[in-house]
Amino acid sequence: MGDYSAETISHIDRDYIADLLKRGERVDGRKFDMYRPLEIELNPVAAKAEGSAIVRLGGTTVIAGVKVLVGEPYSDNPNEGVVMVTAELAPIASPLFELGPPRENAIELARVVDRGVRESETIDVKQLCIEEGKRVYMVFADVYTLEYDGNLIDASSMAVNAALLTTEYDEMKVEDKDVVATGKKLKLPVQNMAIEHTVSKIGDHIVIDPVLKEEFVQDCRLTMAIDDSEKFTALQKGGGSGPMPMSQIDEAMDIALARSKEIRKAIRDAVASGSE
Amino acid sequence: MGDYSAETISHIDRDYIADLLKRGERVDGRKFDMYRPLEIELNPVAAKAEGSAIVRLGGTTVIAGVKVLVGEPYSDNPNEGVVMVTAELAPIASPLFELGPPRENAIELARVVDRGVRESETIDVKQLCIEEGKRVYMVFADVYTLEYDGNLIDASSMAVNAALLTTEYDEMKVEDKDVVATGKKLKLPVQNMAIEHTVSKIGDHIVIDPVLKEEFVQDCRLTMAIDDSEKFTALQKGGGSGPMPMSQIDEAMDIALARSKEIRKAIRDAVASGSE
Amino acid sequence: MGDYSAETISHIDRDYIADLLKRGERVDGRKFDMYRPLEIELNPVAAKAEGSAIVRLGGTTVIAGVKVLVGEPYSDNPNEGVVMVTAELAPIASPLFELGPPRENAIELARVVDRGVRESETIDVKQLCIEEGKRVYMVFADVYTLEYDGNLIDASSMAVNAALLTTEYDEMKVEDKDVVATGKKLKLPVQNMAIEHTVSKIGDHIVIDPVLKEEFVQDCRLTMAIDDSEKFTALQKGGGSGPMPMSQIDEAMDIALARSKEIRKAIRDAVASGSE
Amino acid sequence: MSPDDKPDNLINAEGLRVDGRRPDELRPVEMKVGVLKQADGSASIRQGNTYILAAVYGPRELHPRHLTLNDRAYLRVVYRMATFSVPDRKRPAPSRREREISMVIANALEPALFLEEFPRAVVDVFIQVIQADGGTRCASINAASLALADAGIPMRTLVPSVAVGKAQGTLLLDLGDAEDKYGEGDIPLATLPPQDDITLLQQDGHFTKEELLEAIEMGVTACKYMHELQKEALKQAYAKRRPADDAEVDDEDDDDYEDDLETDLGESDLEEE
Amino acid sequence: MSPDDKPDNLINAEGLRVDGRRPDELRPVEMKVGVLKQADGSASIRQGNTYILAAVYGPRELHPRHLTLNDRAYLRVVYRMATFSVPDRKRPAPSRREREISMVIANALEPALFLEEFPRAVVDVFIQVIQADGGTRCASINAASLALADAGIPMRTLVPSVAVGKAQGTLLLDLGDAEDKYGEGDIPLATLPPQDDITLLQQDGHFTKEELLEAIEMGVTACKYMHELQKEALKQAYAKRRPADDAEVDDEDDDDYEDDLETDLGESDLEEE
Amino acid sequence: MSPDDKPDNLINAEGLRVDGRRPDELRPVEMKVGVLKQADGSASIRQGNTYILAAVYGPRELHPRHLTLNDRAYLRVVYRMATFSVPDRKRPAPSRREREISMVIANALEPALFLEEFPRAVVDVFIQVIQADGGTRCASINAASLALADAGIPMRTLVPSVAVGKAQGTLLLDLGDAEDKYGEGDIPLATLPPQDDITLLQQDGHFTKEELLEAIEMGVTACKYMHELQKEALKQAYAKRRPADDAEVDDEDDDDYEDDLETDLGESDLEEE
Repeated sequence: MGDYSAETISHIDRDYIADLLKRGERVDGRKFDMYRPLEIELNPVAAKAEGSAIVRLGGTTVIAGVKVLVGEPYSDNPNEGVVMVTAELAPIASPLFELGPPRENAIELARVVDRGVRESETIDVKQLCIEEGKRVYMVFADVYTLEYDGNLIDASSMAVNAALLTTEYDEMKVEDKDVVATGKKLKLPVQNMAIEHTVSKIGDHIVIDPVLKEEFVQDCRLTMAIDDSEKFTALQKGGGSGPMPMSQIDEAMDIALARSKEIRKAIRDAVASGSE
Repeated sequence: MGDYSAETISHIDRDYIADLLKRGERVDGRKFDMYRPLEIELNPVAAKAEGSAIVRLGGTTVIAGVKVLVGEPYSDNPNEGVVMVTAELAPIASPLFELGPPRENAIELARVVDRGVRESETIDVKQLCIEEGKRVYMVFADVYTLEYDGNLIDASSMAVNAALLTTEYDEMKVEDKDVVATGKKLKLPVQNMAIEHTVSKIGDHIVIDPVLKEEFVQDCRLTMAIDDSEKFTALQKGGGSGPMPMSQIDEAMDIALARSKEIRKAIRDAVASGSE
Repeated sequence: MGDYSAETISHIDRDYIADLLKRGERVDGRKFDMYRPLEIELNPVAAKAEGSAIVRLGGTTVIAGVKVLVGEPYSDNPNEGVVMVTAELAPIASPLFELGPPRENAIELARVVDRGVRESETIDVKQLCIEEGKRVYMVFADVYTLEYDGNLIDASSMAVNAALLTTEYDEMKVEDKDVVATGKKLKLPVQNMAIEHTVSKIGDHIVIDPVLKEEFVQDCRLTMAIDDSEKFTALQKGGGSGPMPMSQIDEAMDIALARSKEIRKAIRDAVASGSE
Repeated sequence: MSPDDKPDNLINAEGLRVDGRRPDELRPVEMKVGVLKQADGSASIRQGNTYILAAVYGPRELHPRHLTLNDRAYLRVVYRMATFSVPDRKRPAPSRREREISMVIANALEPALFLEEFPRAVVDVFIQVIQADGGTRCASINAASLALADAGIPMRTLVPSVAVGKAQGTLLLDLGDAEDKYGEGDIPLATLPPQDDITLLQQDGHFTKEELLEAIEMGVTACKYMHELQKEALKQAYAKRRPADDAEVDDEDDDDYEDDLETDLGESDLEEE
Repeated sequence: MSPDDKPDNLINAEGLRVDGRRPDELRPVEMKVGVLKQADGSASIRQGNTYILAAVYGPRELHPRHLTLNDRAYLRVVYRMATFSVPDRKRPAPSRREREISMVIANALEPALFLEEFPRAVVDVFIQVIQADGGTRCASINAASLALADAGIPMRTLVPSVAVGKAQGTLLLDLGDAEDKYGEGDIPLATLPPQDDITLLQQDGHFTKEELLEAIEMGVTACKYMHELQKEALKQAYAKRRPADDAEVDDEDDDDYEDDLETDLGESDLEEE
Repeated sequence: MSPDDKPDNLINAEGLRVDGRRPDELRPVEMKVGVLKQADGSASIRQGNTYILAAVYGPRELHPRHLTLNDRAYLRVVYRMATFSVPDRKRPAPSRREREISMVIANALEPALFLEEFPRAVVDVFIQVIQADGGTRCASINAASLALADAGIPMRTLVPSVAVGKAQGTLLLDLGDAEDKYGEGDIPLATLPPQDDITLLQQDGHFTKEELLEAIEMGVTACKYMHELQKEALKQAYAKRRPADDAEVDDEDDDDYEDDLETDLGESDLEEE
């Protein structure tokens, strides 16, 4: 996710990309503030997962699946359900990903995507309570990277949100201390949706939705989660240690705000057409 | 368990063993369809384990110990007890075994021996229920390899079965929500016994109960679990990636069927004489 | 903790220290039976831990913090609370300490300090029961090494004891199956205090409270826990494999007994002045 | 989350199965080659509701070094199930079951490969189960074979794999979930065409020797059909990319699907842990 | 163990916070340099009830070797919380939260260091949180900067860090525990003086763009003040050790504390897991 | 699974223990050498119900390399209990208790070995507790010594080990389970004959200095007896293999067992975790 530079990319690439940017161009011909083509496939895991979505953002592909289980609430929030996001950089997705327990990049990806869902209060967790203090719904949204060509955070955020929007699960009730299905299906109480938007800082330039080659040469990235009311619900500077001046942060926010409507609409449209 | 070949055995050994087989002979003088001498020692852990047995199959020695504990049933089988088999390739047993968490060979050994017990429904798990949905007996049969000279699967299978047959445990009952011993001893409800029989394919030849030298040069092995009614309850091809033609599979089954009676009898006799 | 010798200290140092000892001197000018200056800082974690103490013994510094939680008792002691001591050789404390899971030295430190508390029955665990078989207080005393210049065991033992003596926690009661605070504060029921005293054997000499340089060249160390009634409640020979003759063990015991009063007094005084 | 209902009969009065198939009828199979652009080779397979991706990386340098083999490439197979691929959420860490299946898949594939051409290297086969509805290890082998061919790893043949099960005394191809759970046994196998030697063979349940041999024969025959499907999938991929060049694999006639085979082949997972 | 009581108001009628501070007022800060004798460099920081130690070892040889960078030293930051530093006992093993924070702290510090002077080596920064009462990542950066300087690692500048939060619609510096838990968001940041470029930036809660920019500006200004405190701490340490020699850092006048800044700066942890 | 009953008295009116032994009487001890054919050396010990196997491999190449010592062989001791060796099932993963005991056993054995003859190599001592009924660390040392001798590792002496405990104020040799659980303390020790310097010393319980010294003396004397048993076991093993050659060990007269010693020696585990 951006820190392979010294080892994996030559100075020629670095100069080439910098030169392009100076001329207002990007390696794949996009404008600085444009996303790559976005495809959303709903419910690829229809038979087993309560919700799922594949997101293809240019050459990057991720899949998110949602499982809804019954479990115990945390003792400090006895009447709230639990929502948890994890992410795996599966080695299937890139020669750069490795086998073994999750490393810092995978941990950051999971935590940043989770923060986007948690801080925006995407799910109304109070509606996930079955019996206070005893039984609540636990919502697990797990992301697997399938093809890695940059900007995993945004693709993962889109996939998680699409999967949550499509999730249908069995309503459960308590009967003589046992938890049984009522036979009714429920949709998740999605009350807000924060989409994460990542820009890459490369020298004096700010580009949105970086491809892998841009991540290799970036100084750093800035991820911004923007919710239904255009509020920022999470920021994360990462992907390198390059410092950012205030002016670039301001510019990054404007790009993200401008693009958030189209991404939000694309997800909503896909879900709407999927449930027709 | 058979995949040390390239690194640990010379071509001379390989040719030597192949030549012998061509002449109808094996490295230790046995016939192709003969087991090595079998010794079964019952209850070597009489003071601490509910059941135990040491099996010596030629130069291979394993010990199996059984613990019977009280635990919760799985939610999908609330009135059934739990039977679990594990196996460890303890480094005490061979210069080839290593310290550290279990590797593929140990995992396969444990899973194959477990499958033999599970698929044959050796134990009637419905009789292991104390209080439905709350408390059941949990039976752990753990195998440790003590001397490794080939064919761990068969030796382990024999040891586990012998240990299960000798197991005696405290009858428990529920009294005011506590589980207390009644003072009575129970035997495990063994309703069927599947013994695993492993043959080694070396070129055009099939030999049963391979020694380590034969495992080094084998193409693959085929393990067959055969139960009281001479049904096959588990197969596992492993120990190398060499393919097997149908004709050899047929031959292997015949050898295993022919030998299963004597092995079964040896275990039953040992247990019978031990409980006199 | 004493086994870095071959790799980290030259023979010159070894000879130098041995020569000094022959002349009745130590590297830092102390007498053989003297502790380094001892400083005890109480409650450095006053806002978050129920008890805590920093102990500075010459150049060695450790911090112990106590957390008191509510949990379930062990089934074989349903009316007793739980006391547990852990220790971490945090890499902050020495270039000799490493990142990663605890190694043998850290495990020994934790187990020896724990044994000192457990065997002396420092805490009356019967007074830590809230509801028999259901809820008890669990006391965790965790030690972190901050500066390592030898004799971690004694410094850790002192810090744990001081932290336990200063611990105040919320009294809890069971109300309608929930555990709630009564609003009252309790002190831990400290009924006995065993302090650990470690001597280093270097050739024919026995010195107490070894510094790091002495640990590098020691044959072994002997740790003795001595309680309020001057009984020995734990011994541990470690820190090297050098054998000890009976005469040196006798001598070590005398040194420890002689010094235990002053160390005990220093801890009691610090706690007394801290609670004025 | 909802409890599965045990069907009254796995085979009805007409001899058809719970999903309407005949005993020797496969679920619909769809295989695609070259589906993951970052990998050196890749393929996907859908078989009923089972959905699996396979990617191949290599031959490449092997880490950690101590696994290096001096006389051939190390074939590293990693079979992993997505947490959401099963009714309950699978724990993210690899299970012992996944590690065993990785091993038997490697054994099934290895005899088809000329690994001796790449001493000291590794060929990585990563298999991701997206949705598990029975037969995942066989489907994985089918897809991994295609991914290896797509990566240009020299191969003697593609390796087809199917499973045969049993319910109410009848042999069934390609078990679905209910058949796997409530049936009487399952036999996954893989073969090396054209000799049809067996490279994967496992079994659970209860079978007489005669039943076993009959089941294996049934599976071997079904593998021939699966092999045709594999070749077709490969041909389609290469037809798209290089219209005039499909010499990559063998040149058998891929169009003569035997109709009586179309209803065959089956497999299902052995016990889950 | 006792339940925290949610205060009725985080800001009272007079505009003061629950601990009596004004919105733009820092908690008392005390930084000390050279507090751990075994380390090559060290520092402590107390900020309200938050208490943290930082030690630096290196440049030294890096193990394991495969992490080695050929063109610069590897900056390894390990942020760890003591089990007893939080209301409930933290598990001893490093959490994912601790690993993420280690990473963002490394990113915050690295641009200030001339790591290219020590190719193939490692510079270890070990951070131990003794007591956590909000703002631990910012306090860690403040202390780690001082420890790096104390270890003689060549630096462009010390890196100051503060956090800005929000409660009842008002921006607040340096959140305390209750403000963090019941407030409306938190923005930890770090800067590189004198240009004030930003090297750490995270956020949770809900902010409009205008609020965010205002908050970041507030934080950047507060970092300037924190930077003065850092330089003062370093000067004091060196004054003690080498009375006539304080040329180590820069030579700005450290005495012109701006009084209106004394009430500023804030930070608090993002969500705990 | 059944609850142990606490005996009313550990020593009865006649001064005998719960199993009928006198205070200074060992449980029956049986040691055998060369019991595991795959190992370079091996031995078993039964002491009451305690049953342990020890195997030695080496000197051989050491992995991982970073543990290599340049001036001597690395003595790696791994003490492991079988899951079924204790009343409750032990978890399969090595516990902290097992790791600490491995360390003290290594310390106890190392002074008896000429490890400097094998720089950079490893000597592996693997100890498997089959049944644990008190005194496992001492019994392990006794068996491991024999296994090392059987492997031909050059040794100054065999290392004997026993434990002394206390119940109702009386010192007892070789505690059984009930004595260990309900007694007043336990002191495992090991010695280096003939000087009888002490290489293992641990203790729990409550002892005055005088009691401790008396207990240690009792243990040292008992070690002399255990040493004779060890030599006898070795001699028997070699007598079988090489009838005319028992010069391997020392040539003391092994037959003069002192009868007053036959009733001595004891040990029991320190607390289990």
